[in-house]
Amino acid sequence: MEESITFKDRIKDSVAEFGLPRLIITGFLVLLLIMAPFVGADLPTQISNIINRFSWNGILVLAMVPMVHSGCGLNFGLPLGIISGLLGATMSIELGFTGAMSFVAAILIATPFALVFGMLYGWLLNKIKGGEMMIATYVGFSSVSLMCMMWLVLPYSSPNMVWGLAGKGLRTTISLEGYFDQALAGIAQINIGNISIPTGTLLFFALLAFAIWAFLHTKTGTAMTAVGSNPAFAKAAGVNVDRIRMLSVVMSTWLAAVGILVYEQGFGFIQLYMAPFYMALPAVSAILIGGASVNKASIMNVIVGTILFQGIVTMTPTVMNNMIHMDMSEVIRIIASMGMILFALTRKTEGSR
Amino acid sequence: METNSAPLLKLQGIKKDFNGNQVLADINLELGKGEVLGLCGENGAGKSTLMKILFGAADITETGGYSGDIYLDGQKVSFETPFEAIEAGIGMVHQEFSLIPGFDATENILLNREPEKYSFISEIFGDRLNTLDRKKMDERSAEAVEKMGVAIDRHMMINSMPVGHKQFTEIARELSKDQLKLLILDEPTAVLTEREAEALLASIKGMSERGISVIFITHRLQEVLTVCDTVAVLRDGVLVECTPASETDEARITKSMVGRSIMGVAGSDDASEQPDAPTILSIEKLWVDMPGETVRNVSLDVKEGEILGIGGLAGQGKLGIPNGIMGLYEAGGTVTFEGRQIPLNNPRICLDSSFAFVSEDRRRVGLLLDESLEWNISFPAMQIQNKFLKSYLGGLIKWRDEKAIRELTEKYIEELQIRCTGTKQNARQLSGGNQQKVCLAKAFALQPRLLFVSEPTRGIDVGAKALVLNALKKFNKESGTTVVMVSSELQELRQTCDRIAIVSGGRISGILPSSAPMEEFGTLMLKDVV
Amino acid sequence: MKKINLRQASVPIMFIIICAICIPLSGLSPKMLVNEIVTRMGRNAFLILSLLIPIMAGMGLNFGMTLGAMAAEIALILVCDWQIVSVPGMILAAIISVPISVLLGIFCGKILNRAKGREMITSYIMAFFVNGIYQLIVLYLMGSVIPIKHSTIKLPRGYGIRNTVSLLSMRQKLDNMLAVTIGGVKIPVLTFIIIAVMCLVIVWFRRTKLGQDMRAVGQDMEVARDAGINVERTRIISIVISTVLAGLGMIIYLQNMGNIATYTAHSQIGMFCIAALLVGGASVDKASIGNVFLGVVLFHTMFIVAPRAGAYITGDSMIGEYFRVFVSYAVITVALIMYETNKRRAKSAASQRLQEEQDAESPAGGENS
Amino acid sequence: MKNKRQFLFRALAIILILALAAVMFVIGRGHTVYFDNKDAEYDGKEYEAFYKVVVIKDKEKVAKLESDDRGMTDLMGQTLTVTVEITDEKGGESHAHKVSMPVPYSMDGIVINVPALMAGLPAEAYMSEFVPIAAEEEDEDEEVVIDEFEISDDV
Repeated sequence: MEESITFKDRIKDSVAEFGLPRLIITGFLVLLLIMAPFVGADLPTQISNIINRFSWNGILVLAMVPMVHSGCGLNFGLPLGIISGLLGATMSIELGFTGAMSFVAAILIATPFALVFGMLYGWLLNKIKGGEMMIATYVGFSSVSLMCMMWLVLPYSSPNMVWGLAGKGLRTTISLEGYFDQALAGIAQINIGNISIPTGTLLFFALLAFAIWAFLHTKTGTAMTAVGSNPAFAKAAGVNVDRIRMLSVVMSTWLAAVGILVYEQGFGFIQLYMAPFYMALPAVSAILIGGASVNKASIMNVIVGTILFQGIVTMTPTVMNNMIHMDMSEVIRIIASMGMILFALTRKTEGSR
Repeated sequence: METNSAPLLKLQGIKKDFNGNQVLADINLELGKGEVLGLCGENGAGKSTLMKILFGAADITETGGYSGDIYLDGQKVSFETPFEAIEAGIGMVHQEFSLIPGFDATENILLNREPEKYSFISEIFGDRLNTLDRKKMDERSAEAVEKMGVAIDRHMMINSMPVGHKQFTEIARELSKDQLKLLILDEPTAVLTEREAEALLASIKGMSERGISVIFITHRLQEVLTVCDTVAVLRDGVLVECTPASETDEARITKSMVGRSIMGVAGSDDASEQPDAPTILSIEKLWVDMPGETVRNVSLDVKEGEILGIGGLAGQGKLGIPNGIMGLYEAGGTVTFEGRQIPLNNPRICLDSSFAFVSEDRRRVGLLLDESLEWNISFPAMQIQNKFLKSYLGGLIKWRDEKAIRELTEKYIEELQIRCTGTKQNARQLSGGNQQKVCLAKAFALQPRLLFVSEPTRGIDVGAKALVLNALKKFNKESGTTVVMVSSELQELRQTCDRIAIVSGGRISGILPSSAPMEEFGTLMLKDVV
Repeated sequence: MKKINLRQASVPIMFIIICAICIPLSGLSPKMLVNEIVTRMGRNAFLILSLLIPIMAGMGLNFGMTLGAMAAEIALILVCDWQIVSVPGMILAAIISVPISVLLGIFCGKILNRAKGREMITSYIMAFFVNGIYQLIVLYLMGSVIPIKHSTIKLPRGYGIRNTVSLLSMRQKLDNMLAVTIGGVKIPVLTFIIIAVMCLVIVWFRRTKLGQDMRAVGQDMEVARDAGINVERTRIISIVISTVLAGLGMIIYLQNMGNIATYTAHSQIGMFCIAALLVGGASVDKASIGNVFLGVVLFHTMFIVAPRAGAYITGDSMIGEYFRVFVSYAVITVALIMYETNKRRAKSAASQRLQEEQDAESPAGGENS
Repeated sequence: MKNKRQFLFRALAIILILALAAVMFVIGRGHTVYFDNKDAEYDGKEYEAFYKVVVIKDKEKVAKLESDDRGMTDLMGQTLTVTVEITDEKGGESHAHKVSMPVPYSMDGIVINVPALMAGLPAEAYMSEFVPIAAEEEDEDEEVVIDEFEISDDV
């Protein structure tokens, strides 16, 4: 969609390829941007917001890519990776790390969890090829609710995290102040007027995105795409399909773990218990809005999708509120994102399901 | 057998082509009431197409219909859908079962034609809320089974039935239709035991006595001679013979089935048996569990540098041989390549031993339909032989070498005359013939020592056919690669191969030089037919 | 034919064990426990029955039953505003909910027909999507476009419905009719009669032509299509029936609860009903009325005793709360995994049989198989 | 023919259901009825409150009113039938009156003045609409929770 041949053809092609829902969503965002100044919303603040939220969420959306590539479908089991990240974050604090060091420690601690969970999860998904998405959803749910008990039971003792009265059991929300709050965003932050750009976070995202992009160009990465595109072909070409799928699941899980840590450093809080429950859905719809399908996704889809999705999330409340004095943003977000996922699921896709 | 003045079925000048490919040319046929017609012919001779036309199958109407006239009971008919054909009294038993696994025989026999009991609710919600009349269903199915004359358990679930009984359930279903005048049986005995087959033949005779005409398609000639009044033989879309069964015999039918009067080509001009060449691949006691293409106890030696053809009728197991050796289907036995034994059921080891395989299932196994030609052609070579990769960090990272891949793809596009818009075009957008060329290119890029090619010309047009076959021959000559080519088209095998092994009933029924007369091939093909 | 499949029975057995451990720990008197179970049976059984028909039609667990629940809530909110009370109010709500359910069901069915092979995840997302539309209607259109008179249910800002709508005027009106108390246990006879009638209807439905068609479509769509059954339409009908029944079930459920949690009541309903059905020994492709009742008893026993037992063991009541949520999800997860692996197992078993046959026959040769 | 018949039956079924709905509207309409034992004035005449009034509905005592008291009950349907037991003075005999009256459909809350009712005055004299007065004061905006995460604790 980058090259311009004839404008009309391009539009026709992109409409067909893009799909109506995606077009509506994009159009809606453009409309919001145009409307914003007229209804008195401050455009620079808005844009700054979008960039910030993009930097928080980008990696979570990126976590979709490996599994989509290997044909495991949309990773509705994202919460599993998020839990690894949460374990990393809480243990890093528990072990007494502070400041930026606690972020590094969190990633290091989260990694083995993500690898183990990812392998178990990948092993399971290899047993149930064809039914991945539904089972992924429920694996995510089960693990979140299991962890709800664990947060209460595990022997955490840092006074900053446990309930003050009982002296045990983690709080639902833990402030990261003094720990890795803004650990990345603070690096080389640029502030111009109302706009503040979290350079560090963006660079970190760019680094991971580049790593994934590069990986997809390697021999193994090529095999991963082929497995997703046609497992029978890959098998006939001597690729170990199960191993590649497993690898993709582990990658997705690890990215989700890192993704939630990056989200938390921007947001400033760790949210536990039921918070990771529905975190997969925004990420799934973001990548779909960006142009991915159930078995095709690129880094470009991630970037475009996250910007569009977060754009709608941040713009609608202000613009709508100023326009019709009804804050319908939540409802619009739900309808738009779920509509997008529905659309993707009902499209005929070859190969993987 | 009485010959009425107005035959039940009359086909007049039936012609059909698929995208310019003539598959039926001017078929004229008559069938009287209660007559049994045996229809013989090789695979691809046009039998199925003719029956599909008669039955109003969707793939006929979708590909532009047919020309010529069909008369049923003196009335001109033309069916758009199978339902119209059924309505008019034609029943067909397909090779694949069309049965609901969790229903019993009775429920299947009367599927969607169940007798109903009136219920008041249906006045509001429509007839589908009438309850089923189980008693009447039982009676009707009993009637149909009785008509068939073969006893089956009407209350047995389909999924616990032996395969023969499933077949009989299907036949009973057709017989339960009151309007049935003509029954088409497509290789019904293939799945039956000998005793069941006998019962079926008796049942066909019974139907004929009741005035139901039967078209009986089979490869088992003795069955045809036992039960049929007339034998019709199709070859290359032409009705070459239509004689009373009493005036013909197996040898004559075989000859009509395979004999090529038009081209009369002998073997390929440069075919040469190389008896002295060393054996490169030796297959012993191979069995392969490939659904519909089961291989039993096959032993075969392939000589270095030759092109070995494997022929035979569809479903006899010829496709199972390469698929089994390459590890795509469960297999057993021993395979020795250049003196080393190759473990089965592991595609990777086969590929590492420099085998290559062009699958008959282009779209499912052969291609990455949604990826570019570059990917399709370079992928196996990249994965197996680490070709087209650039190493960084001392081999830690292996990146795709896009330039090398493009050059390779361009080379094969030119060499095999693949018609495409460029190396980045998706394989899905190519025509069948060009897709097949991509599959070949993919195998050639591996530079294999041994190449299996399965049905290389299936579903592609004449021009592409010649190109593909020539490319194979050329590749064999120039790089000395041994080629094992599996094809249903005997003619094509004879043009290309040095020797031809014929598979029948999952076993090798014989190996002949490609110059051997057609009749010999025909006899071998039908030898152990299942 | 009726062999008890151990795999199939494993989930109920596991639950019996969980319940057996938790009941004594919970310290609930048997009378209280029975009372609770009977109440919940009346409350939930109808809702769960609505899941049976899509399973019969091979469409798996209908996570879209939430759609019917939403239709019922809209109907009840309206009826509440019109001040139609007690049983007549419920009947009116039922009448209003049916056309909404039918429309939603057709919509859902059509979408599912386009997503064959992944009906469950699609119906699951569908529930979220329609939830968005439901919120649009209830939170923004009610009071502004759809007239709502009473300030008791309207948000003070003038449009939208409050978080909770009281159904005091209907509370247990159905349950109390003909209610009998035996040994301190209140039995809502009329509700049970309605549930029994529904069971009979389902049994009858299985014997109708439509029921037969649905079973055929559920087992093999292609064969059914070849036999002239309108596969798409049959599938849509099964979803419509399920949605309508879920709507009616939701009315029974809410009259028992006595209030509507406007924005949350429906969201968990699907999950809990499905979990209960699976606990009763159903699977994704096979479920009976027996599974429904066994499921309600086992699942809700666990639900009642788990928090108390958890509190007793750990001294923290939240553990038990989370435990039962975890178990609900885990049950669904396990059932889904079992379904998928069984599908695979059936396939490999078939090819194994072929092999053995062939091996046995291989040396003999010559024989046709 | 068949279609016509089916159409007829369907139309009939729909009409039946609509009729049922209409009936529900009438018999299911809920009202809150308030009984006032207060002095009333009509046409310039004064009617004094009784010493004690007991209102019995469906054999259930719903209100026991001294002078100047107000009692209430729920009513379903369009006819109010109650038995009113009136005691005129302390220690005096009570006498029961069975009264039955139609209530206006549109009123949610209905106030009935018992002295006026007992005096046999026309409906507009004893019946008036109950208007909730200070109900609007709780104007703190209610936060709507469309919380997807919440697990309801009771099903």
